[in-house]
Amino acid sequence: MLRIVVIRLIQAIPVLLLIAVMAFILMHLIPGDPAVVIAGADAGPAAVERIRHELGLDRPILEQLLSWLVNLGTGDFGRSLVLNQTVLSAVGERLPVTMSLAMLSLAITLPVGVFLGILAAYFRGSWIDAAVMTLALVGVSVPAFWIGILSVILFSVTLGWFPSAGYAPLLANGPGAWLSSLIQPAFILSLFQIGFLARMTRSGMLDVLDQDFIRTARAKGVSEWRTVGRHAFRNALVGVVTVAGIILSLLIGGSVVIEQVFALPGIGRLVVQAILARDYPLIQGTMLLFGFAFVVINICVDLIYLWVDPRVRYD
Amino acid sequence: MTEAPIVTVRDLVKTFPVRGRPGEPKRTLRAVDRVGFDVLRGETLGLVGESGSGKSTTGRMLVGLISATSGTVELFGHHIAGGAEKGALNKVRSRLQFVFQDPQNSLNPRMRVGDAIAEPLDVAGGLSRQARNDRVQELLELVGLPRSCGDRFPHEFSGGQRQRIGIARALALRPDFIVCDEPVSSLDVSMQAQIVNLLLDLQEQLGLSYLFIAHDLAVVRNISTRVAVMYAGGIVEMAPKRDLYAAPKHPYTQALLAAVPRPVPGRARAPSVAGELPSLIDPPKGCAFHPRCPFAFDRCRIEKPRLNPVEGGHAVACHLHEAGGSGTSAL
Amino acid sequence: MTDLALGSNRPLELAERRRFLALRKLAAHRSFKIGLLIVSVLVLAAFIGPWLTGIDPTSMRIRNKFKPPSDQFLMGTDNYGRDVLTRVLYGGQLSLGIGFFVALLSGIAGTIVGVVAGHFRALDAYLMRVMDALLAFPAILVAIGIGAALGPQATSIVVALAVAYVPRTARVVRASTLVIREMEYIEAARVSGASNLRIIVKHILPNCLGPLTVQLTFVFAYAILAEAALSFLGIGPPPPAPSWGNIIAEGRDHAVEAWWIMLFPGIAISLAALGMNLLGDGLRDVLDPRLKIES
Amino acid sequence: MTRVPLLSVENLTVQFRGDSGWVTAIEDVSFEIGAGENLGIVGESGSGKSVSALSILRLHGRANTRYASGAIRFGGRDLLSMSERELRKVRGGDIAMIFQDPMSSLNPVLTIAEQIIEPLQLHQGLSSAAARRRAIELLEMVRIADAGRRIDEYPHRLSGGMRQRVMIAIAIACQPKLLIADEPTTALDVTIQGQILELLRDLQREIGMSVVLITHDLGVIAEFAQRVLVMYAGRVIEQAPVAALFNRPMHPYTDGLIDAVPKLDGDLHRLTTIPGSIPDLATVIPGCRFNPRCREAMDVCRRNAPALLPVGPDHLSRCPPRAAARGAA
Repeated sequence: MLRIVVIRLIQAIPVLLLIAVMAFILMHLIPGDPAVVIAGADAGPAAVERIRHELGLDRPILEQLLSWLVNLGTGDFGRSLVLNQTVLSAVGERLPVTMSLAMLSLAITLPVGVFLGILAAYFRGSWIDAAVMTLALVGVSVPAFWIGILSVILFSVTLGWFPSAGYAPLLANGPGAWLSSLIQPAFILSLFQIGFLARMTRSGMLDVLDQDFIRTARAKGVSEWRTVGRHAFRNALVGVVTVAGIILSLLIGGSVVIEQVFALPGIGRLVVQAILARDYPLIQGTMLLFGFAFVVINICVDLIYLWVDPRVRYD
Repeated sequence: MTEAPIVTVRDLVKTFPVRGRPGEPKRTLRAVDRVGFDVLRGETLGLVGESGSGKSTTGRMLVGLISATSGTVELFGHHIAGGAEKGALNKVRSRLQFVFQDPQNSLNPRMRVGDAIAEPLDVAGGLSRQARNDRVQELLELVGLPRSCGDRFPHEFSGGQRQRIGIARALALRPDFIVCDEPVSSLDVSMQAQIVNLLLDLQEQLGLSYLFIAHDLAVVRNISTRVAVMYAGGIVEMAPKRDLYAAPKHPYTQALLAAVPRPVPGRARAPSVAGELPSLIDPPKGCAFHPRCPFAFDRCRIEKPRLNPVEGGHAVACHLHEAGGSGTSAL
Repeated sequence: MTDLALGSNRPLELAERRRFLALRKLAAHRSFKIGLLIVSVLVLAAFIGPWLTGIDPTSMRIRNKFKPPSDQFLMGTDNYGRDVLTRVLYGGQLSLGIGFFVALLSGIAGTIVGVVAGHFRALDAYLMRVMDALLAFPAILVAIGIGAALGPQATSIVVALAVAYVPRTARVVRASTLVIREMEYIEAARVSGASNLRIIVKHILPNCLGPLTVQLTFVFAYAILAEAALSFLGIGPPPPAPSWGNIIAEGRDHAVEAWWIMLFPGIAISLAALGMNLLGDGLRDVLDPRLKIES
Repeated sequence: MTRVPLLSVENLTVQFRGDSGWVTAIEDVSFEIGAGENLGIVGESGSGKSVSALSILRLHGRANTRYASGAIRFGGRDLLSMSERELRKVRGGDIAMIFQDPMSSLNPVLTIAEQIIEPLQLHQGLSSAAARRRAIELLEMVRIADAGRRIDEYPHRLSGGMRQRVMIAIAIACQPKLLIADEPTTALDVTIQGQILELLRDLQREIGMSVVLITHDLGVIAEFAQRVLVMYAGRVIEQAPVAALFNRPMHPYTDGLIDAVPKLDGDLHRLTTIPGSIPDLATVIPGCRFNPRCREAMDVCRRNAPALLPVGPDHLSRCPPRAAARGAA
């Protein structure tokens, strides 16, 4: 088990490196000179040149890339150009917000999505199936930020049930305030994912229900609920785990927009600000963080496969 | 037997690497192990074996679909595997064809059957549109299908008809030698007989040679001139048809013959041979059949028998039948 | 050879009925029909509707501003007094156009990458590593990055989103290619000496088309949603030319007092995505009931 | 015909929902099977042999299947009109079933133990410890070596032959009165097929159950069955004791089928064939369904659907011309 984790991590190194290089290239594609941004509109060319030199931006691109990669190796992610903070501390401050949002949203998505998917598969072809699938379809078709704004108008502005914006840290404000600051964005964020997961779970279940061993189970006298819940779901779980991994990545992407709607000070907001301000080190750092998260999620998915699918466990 | 064989295979070996768990050493699967045989003009060599015997891999190596790990394949005097000059395969390609097992996926579902049949012609080039279409119609008629059905799609045909289309495609360039890889295994009995007869008729008309691969001995009996039996990658017995069915020498051939269920009610059935097919990654030492063989003795567990001629074109790889041995009477 | 001739031609005649089965199945598929209806209506509205109303979507009449929906302004007016209905109709041209071209571009690029990776196994590891690395960033972030790099224009949004969806499309095509290349008809082509190019063009591509089309309808839907999200973040097609996304973005500031400005374009987006998803579901059911599509 | 049948299928017609309406998969199928008897059902693809077998336990997909007419009597009750709940007690209890493809018929994510124990707990209410002991016994009965260790493995670790043995162990777990075996050897290698057939025959003797064996292989039928049903295009076309069927087939299709089997004796160069193709389900053929392929077809065969007529002791054939010839002889 541990050996597999280590091997997967080693295998992930080239991907991480590639991610780092791509993050770097992507950033240097962005037109606009951060030195100009920092120096301010009325700074003279000499001042801009001095800042550029201080930041090392006057060196060849390849050299910049190499020195950045070398620094990464020592754990130095660089300093933000505009925040007057190291990248690590800027990210560290905002990570709990995004993590809280993503985890809460995942906690809503997984049970609801899987349950709806199984329900639809069990009642395939009936009105229950049709209703669940229509709901799921609406979930994946409605823009989250739009529903988010409407939801704020209804629940925060009109009804006053939840705060309309801002984040209440768990440790400082206690779980009640924390939850009430996050429940609305987390739920909105889950809408798409629930629809997605329910659709994938249902189609995975239907695939499995078509297979010979399901007929074997019925021929043994196993009840329909048990056939669906035990024989079929255990097999469909492999697909569900994959989808759950995708969903976690999607949640992180979705949080970029939702954090904007609910003014949550998370990574998503940070990265958008950084991109708009041409803050290279910060963008590269956050991109790398996303890449790393992706790699970790994939390793987790692989490990869960080992647990779920005996064929993978042995071969 | 003065004529030179059109196909000569010697010491043909194919191994595949097997991916173990991450971090474990790589292992190899020995699919074909030192196989050798000849095919003469106008004859059919039946190649029979169960799953994992290496029969299909051997057939695919003959037409270059799989490259050999070692050994030689000589077709019409050109070496195509093992120390071959590059491009040798292209020189003999048009004389060489393959008929596949599964009529379900041996035809592209999105391609009209006329185009499928014409594919070898189109690749070879040099035919006018008219000549090409005429040839397609001729081929359709040759395999017993209506001339007009070339613009239909595969799903409009039954399994037997699709197998006829596959045969028509194989005949397009007037080949001399066709590898038939279990061409009737996935067909119903009444269709099987039609296809076997079609292949026999075509052989007579066109002077074809076949390597006919099958998984049981009954199917190849009608079509073969000689039969080779494979087990775990190697040929264990090879003989003219009459000898093999009348006097099988290898215990595995005997078991395989006994295993064919016969449509004769009330016939006492010989007990089946025990045991499972061997692993190719970790094969038994010595003779691969020894764990299942009722006659196995010490030598069989240690030394791998070679295919040795015994009499009149009959060869067997069994320590019971080695030159000077008195094994035959022991059976 | 008399006994080889077909006993009758009946099986062949019969098969005739199966010939256009896929089309007839589609015509009978309920969600496909609903999806087609929704998408057709939206496309017609976007491209013919403005021509019927004859109002300029950018003309401002400040004294008409913030008019709620009424007989005169079916969807009300915005903060500059522009007719929201007209803007939603025109916005459809831009939003649907972006969706279409994103699907087209990512379809072409994804097909090339997917087929090459699936068919030439030696290149697979490298190509898919790059795709994986690209997948590591949430699609919206890739689009933000590229969109910011190329500047605020509709074309840069198309390029940004197309790049973001290439890995997903490539994966679908690659997966199909991997299945198809194991088919015996590929071996048959090889035995006949067919080149890789011929195998790809004649055998692999036609058989990838089904799953690819399904995937692209979903990409179309995602692209419409993503365009809106990008506009909302301020990186979308720039005003004053309307897109569904930037109408919402502009209306957001007045969401409380003039809810209609952002309500209607949001409904349009939802309908368009819904319609494309329904189309995709229908195609998937008919083209390949066992097909799995990832996001 | 004084024997009391264990199971009798009466005039069964089953239809499936096709792309253009309902198609009839089997029509007017009747047969019975006595206690301890071996009944073989033989036919090619599309003959309806597997459809008949699956219909006994109503294992077809519920939404797309219609049991249009007929009854299946078992122990004084009609399986077709039973509720699902009642039927589940019969499934895997009194009537068990094994299938063609052992590779896909076992659940890949459950251990062998879990899969054998399931029917034991469902039908016999055994405790899990007792069920496990019994499961090991069952594996030993189907001659799996080292059963105590093998029982905790997953199916993918076993060879095809082993998996089919496990399927058989599951089927006989509750000592069924009837075992339906749907092409149990088709997917296996030749030398393994024989082992499985021998095992089935031995177990049948031990347990005293009846077996319905469905196969396309006349050789398997000849070796295993006592009585045989020959099916073609959804109908029973001949029914006879095994010796009579092979020695005096009374339907041209049976003739053709026996002749088409490749044989190991006799010096034939060419095989005798049945011309034409097997019709698919949706094809409507007026008169006798075999007439387009039949060398002996007469005008009457193209006009009238033939009835299943007695042509000898316990011997029925759906070929009136042959029956008439027999009667005249």
